Amino acid sequence: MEGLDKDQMLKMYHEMVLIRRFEETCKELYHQGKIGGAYLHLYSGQEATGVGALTAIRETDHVITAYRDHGIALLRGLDPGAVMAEMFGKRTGVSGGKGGSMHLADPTKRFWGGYGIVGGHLPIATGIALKVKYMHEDDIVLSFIGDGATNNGYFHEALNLSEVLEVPIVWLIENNLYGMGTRIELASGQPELVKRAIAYGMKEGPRVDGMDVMAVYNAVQEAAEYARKHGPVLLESLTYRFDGHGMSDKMYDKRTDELKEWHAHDPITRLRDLLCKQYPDIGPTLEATEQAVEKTVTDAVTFADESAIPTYDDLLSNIYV
Amino acid sequence: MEGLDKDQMLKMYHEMVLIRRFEETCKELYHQGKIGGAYLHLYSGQEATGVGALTAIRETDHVITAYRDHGIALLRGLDPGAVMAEMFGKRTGVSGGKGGSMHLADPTKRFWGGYGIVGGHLPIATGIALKVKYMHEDDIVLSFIGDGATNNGYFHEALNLSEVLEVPIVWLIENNLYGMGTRIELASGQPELVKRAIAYGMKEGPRVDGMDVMAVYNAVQEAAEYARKHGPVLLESLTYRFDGHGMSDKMYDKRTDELKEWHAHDPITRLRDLLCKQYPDIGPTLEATEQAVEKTVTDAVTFADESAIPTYDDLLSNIYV
Amino acid sequence: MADKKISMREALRAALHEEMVRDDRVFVMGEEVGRWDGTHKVTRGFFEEFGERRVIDTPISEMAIAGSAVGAAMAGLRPVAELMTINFAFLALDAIVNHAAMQHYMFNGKMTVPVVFRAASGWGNQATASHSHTPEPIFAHFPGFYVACPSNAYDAKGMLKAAIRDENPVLFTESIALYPKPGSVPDDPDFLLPIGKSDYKRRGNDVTIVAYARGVDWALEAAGMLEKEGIQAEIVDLRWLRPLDLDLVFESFKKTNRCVIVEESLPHFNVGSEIAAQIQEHLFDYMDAPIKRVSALDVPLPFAKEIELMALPDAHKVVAAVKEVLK
Amino acid sequence: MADKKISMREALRAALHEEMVRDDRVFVMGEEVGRWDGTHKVTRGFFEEFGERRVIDTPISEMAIAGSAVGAAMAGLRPVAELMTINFAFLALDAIVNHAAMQHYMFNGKMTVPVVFRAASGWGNQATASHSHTPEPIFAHFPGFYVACPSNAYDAKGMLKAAIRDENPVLFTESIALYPKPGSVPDDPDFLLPIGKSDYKRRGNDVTIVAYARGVDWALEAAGMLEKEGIQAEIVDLRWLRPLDLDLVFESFKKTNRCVIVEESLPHFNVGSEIAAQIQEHLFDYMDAPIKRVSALDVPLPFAKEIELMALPDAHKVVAAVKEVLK
Ligand SMILES: Cc1ncc(C[n+]2csc(CCOP(=O)(O)OP(=O)(O)O)c2C)c(N)n1
Ligand SMILES: Cc1ncc(C[n+]2csc(CCOP(=O)(O)OP(=O)(O)O)c2C)c(N)n1
Ligand SMILES: [Mg+2]
Ligand SMILES: [Mg+2]
Repeated sequence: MEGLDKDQMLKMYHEMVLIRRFEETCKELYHQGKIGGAYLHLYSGQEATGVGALTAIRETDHVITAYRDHGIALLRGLDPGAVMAEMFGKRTGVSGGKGGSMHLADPTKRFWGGYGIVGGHLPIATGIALKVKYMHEDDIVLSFIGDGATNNGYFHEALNLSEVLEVPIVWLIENNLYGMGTRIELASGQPELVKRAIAYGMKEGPRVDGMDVMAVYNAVQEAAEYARKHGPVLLESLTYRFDGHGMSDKMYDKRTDELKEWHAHDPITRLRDLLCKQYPDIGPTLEATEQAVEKTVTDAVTFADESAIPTYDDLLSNIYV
Repeated sequence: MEGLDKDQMLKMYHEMVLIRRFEETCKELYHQGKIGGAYLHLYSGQEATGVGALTAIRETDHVITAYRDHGIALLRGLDPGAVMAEMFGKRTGVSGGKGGSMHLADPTKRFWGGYGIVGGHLPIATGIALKVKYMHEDDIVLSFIGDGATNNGYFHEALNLSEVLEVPIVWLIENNLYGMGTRIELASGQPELVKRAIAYGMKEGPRVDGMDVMAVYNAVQEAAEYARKHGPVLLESLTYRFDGHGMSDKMYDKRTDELKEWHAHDPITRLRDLLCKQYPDIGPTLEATEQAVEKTVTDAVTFADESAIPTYDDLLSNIYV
Repeated sequence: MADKKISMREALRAALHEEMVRDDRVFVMGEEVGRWDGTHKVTRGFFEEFGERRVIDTPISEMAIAGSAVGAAMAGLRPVAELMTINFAFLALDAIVNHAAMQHYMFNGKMTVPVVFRAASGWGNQATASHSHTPEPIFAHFPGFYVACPSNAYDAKGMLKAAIRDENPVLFTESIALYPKPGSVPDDPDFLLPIGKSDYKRRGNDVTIVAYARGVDWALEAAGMLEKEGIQAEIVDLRWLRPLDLDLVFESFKKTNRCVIVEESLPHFNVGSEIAAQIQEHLFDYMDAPIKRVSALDVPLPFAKEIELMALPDAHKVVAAVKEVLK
Repeated sequence: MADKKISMREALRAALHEEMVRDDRVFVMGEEVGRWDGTHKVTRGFFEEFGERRVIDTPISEMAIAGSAVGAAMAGLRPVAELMTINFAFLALDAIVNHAAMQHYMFNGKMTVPVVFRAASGWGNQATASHSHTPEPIFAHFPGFYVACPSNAYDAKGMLKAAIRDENPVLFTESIALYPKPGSVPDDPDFLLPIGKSDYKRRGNDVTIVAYARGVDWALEAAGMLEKEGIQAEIVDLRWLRPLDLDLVFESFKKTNRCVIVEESLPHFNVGSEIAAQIQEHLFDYMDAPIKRVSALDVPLPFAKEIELMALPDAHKVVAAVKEVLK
């Protein structure tokens, strides 16, 4: 396909399967009480958006997202064990057990998190892009945005400022149709979210099928090149969340039919079918991938399980530099 | 002209002259130290927007604006003496001397103020319109918006919410090209502000010549009818501020050429010329109007001057109901 | 009418329900208050019962939720705007303080803003730093509105109904940890508790423990432990931080001459500091020992449960503080 | 290098200017900071000198100004974001607290946020309720950042330079009334004052007056009046509310056994309450009299000058309070 060879497609398949298994495992562990807390937001169903987008940018580009961040963290190469340990609230977690599921990050990998306040990360993205421009660097920032977040003041101010400052940034809306239980039509006067680019005189990217990893890849690659040269772009990926908003979601129980429809577009199945069609003898490789993922996830859980819990000293450390 | 007879046009002329003289007088009084404080925002130059808009709606409709509110207050029939007394910080002021220039209001006349926090009044406008719909009333809300305010989170959230709730409201942007000293191109990624309606799936009204009171009148009348039947409309009036943002404005001193150009479109002169063309013998009536305005303003100043200052009891009153 | 034993969540729900039945102008708005039944289920079933005119699901727009509730209130309605959690009320600080609390005064009484902002508050469920604030004292700093902090189902119902009927803006905080806590509650539809009145939650002569919201439970638990050692604590529940009623605190302190203040908030510039300052100012001659404050530690709240709990107050910390002041 | 007598405005300008010259990563952003020279002229001439790369005029977007400054700081720059006045910082509370102050902790040290938020603060110029806040104590409530409140040109320069060089977020408040106030200031480009160190502004043995920002002037004026009556006041300027350094306060109180706290903020849940609470807790046996607080009255600030001034603290109110504690 468009500029992607077999290995790259296999890599994407591997990543999507890893995210899915990781999330399914988190869910089980939450219900077993191994993972605690009020918040656990899973990425299942939306893998194609994260995988397609991150495959399309450079490793040196910056990435930021909201609290639905497990998948993005894994894609940025954060160690699955350390990510799982964060869910467990262990010392070995990527945030030392202090940030939890919503606050995963690794600046050395240019992944800036992981934010729980809806919209709060958007001006941060603008600021990181401002640094890139200020330092005459040639990176871009890729910022994910939830559909619900587009109705918050942060969205408006952050996007307008990015356009005014002409900073290199790709704003990628992950439109999964819901903000918690509220459907997009009830929350946004303009349900075609990508049109909001007009309000900022911003380059309006396409609205892509977010269940098709190739479509996302191509759109983000184009947008990234544009952003590197000219400034902000707004993209929209139409996707769907296979799980509830968090671990309890009244609406989730109500949308079984809708779920069925969307499962028919499962981005993983779609990529799998595509691979099998293009490479008829690829079956064993895919199974090997799936087994490898199993092991990665099991090892991650074991690591998290066996890791130590934070101490009183940890409680008091890193409040100030 | 479009549905306006001579008396109505004379009334508009009277109102525009009154506002201009009132503002010129405020400026003198500020420099004389009669009016004190950090803030005094004049409406000179923008009269056509206020006069055209308020002539186009019903007396029973609701009106709200920001801190540049003297003109709107007068148009809503607040007593010029009580308005001037507020500038003086007197007990007899419309807000008892507690609100000052930025906080004029009279709910009995359905004028809700007068707000100093940029954008702060916009959700309030949405809320008032929500009440109208909730009570099945047939009024609308007319809310003025500064061009600079359109870049604030309040604007985004308030307009989107008004569309989602489908409340009867006319959003009228007074685009005078500047927010304090910042020109619109430096503040807004989309300088054609009325286009921001698209971000909310909102009815996009025209962008009118804000120095032409008739153009404003016609646009707002149409918008009001639409709002009454269907919901929010966004309009933009292209106008200009003949004075500085407030009493000190570095940019003001820099824009002498621009000022000259805009003075050529003085909305008062334009209406005067129009009247003289249509009614060749109207000269004496206009002079009478101007004299009447002189007296109104002088009386207002005298009233304000002779009014008592607030007392310690006033300081402590009306903190709670 | 008989009392019923229900959770604080149900008591709040009953209060809202009764007021909505009583007065058509009362309505609820906020994120997920309708179809989702409210994040904390306080508005369970309201959407089905009252419909979308009076149960309004909003976008994620805290500034506009608070600001439009202010506008609706000014215009004659009685909005109960839910900010989901008080953490998100940070985004509405300007709307709450500058546009609700200051409004009546700035326009010298020409406008009233009978709005209630409901917000779940408090930490202890691994919600992490940005989602675990208990910032009641920073809101109570400002005049022009009221701040409610009920500690149980009975108070919650009477206070919320009073808040809805009052003409002033009210920030009504609800401690998340207390939602499930059962208590007996009158079902008299006109059961109201006066705004700004504190309440004795326990009588005793040895020490005064001042608390509010969740702090009251820690105080009661501590009082139980202390009783075994023959120490009788008197507990004053402030109920409201604005107006702040210290009559009972002073009355009790004149008797016990010793005081501990318990709260879930951060340790500095908090409720305890205000009360300690007032006691030493007004009752200096009655002081037999320094007043102690028990609060959270001065840290952003971490995710890991074990250390999160270390950062929180608890009954043992209250007992230790009481023993200090009894030294 | 010799000292120069300049206004606090000029001292702040010099601090910013020196740091921008010293470090290319330092830049200013905010509403009107560039072409307009800054609403309070602290960045006068910067736009012409440094250009639009380092002097960024922004839209009226407080959430994004604060939030993008946080992002730029995380990524390696040293932003000085001006929020024009602290009233507008209400709109940035979430960005300042949840995204600047909590950031370093939530990610366990992986991120640093060396940002400075500058905001003009205080009332007394008929700015009315919504534009006259002095809410320093509500910001100081939260851990994870610093809160600066200089009282004069010398301190302002040394404190701002230290704030810019520090790795932690700082909310730097500037009392509007103090901008024109002259003081002698070192022009050593490396003149820094330590973060979180309070300072004696006057020595005396009879009473300790604790103040910060504009309160220090009222304290000094009062001390002058008291001296005529043979009363020697010792004045401690807190300089910072976070970290809150009470070493000198305690040292002084041990000597004077009497204390008055002076501040421009509202009377409840304020700085005075925290300090009174700590003194009575830690120095109970040294207390010869109740500690008094002098602050603004508990009212939204009105426009009319006459009553506005009644609501403000002044030297006479400080003198009266001192006489109370000396009774
Ligand atoms: C400012 C703020 N308001 C409310 C919330 C509660 N909340 C958490 S997630 C969420 C929905 C966000 O939906 P969306 O942006 O579409 O992201 P998605 O969950 O679909 O990935 C809400 C309302 C919050 N965390 N922050
Ligand atoms: C939230 C907020 N930020 C900043 C200010 C300071 N300020 C007052 S008026 C103004 C400019 C507003 O411009 P615009 O909306 O175009 O209205 P105009 O003055 O042109 O009528 C600014 C930045 C404020 N009052 N409120
Ligand atoms: Mg969504
Ligand atoms: Mg303007």
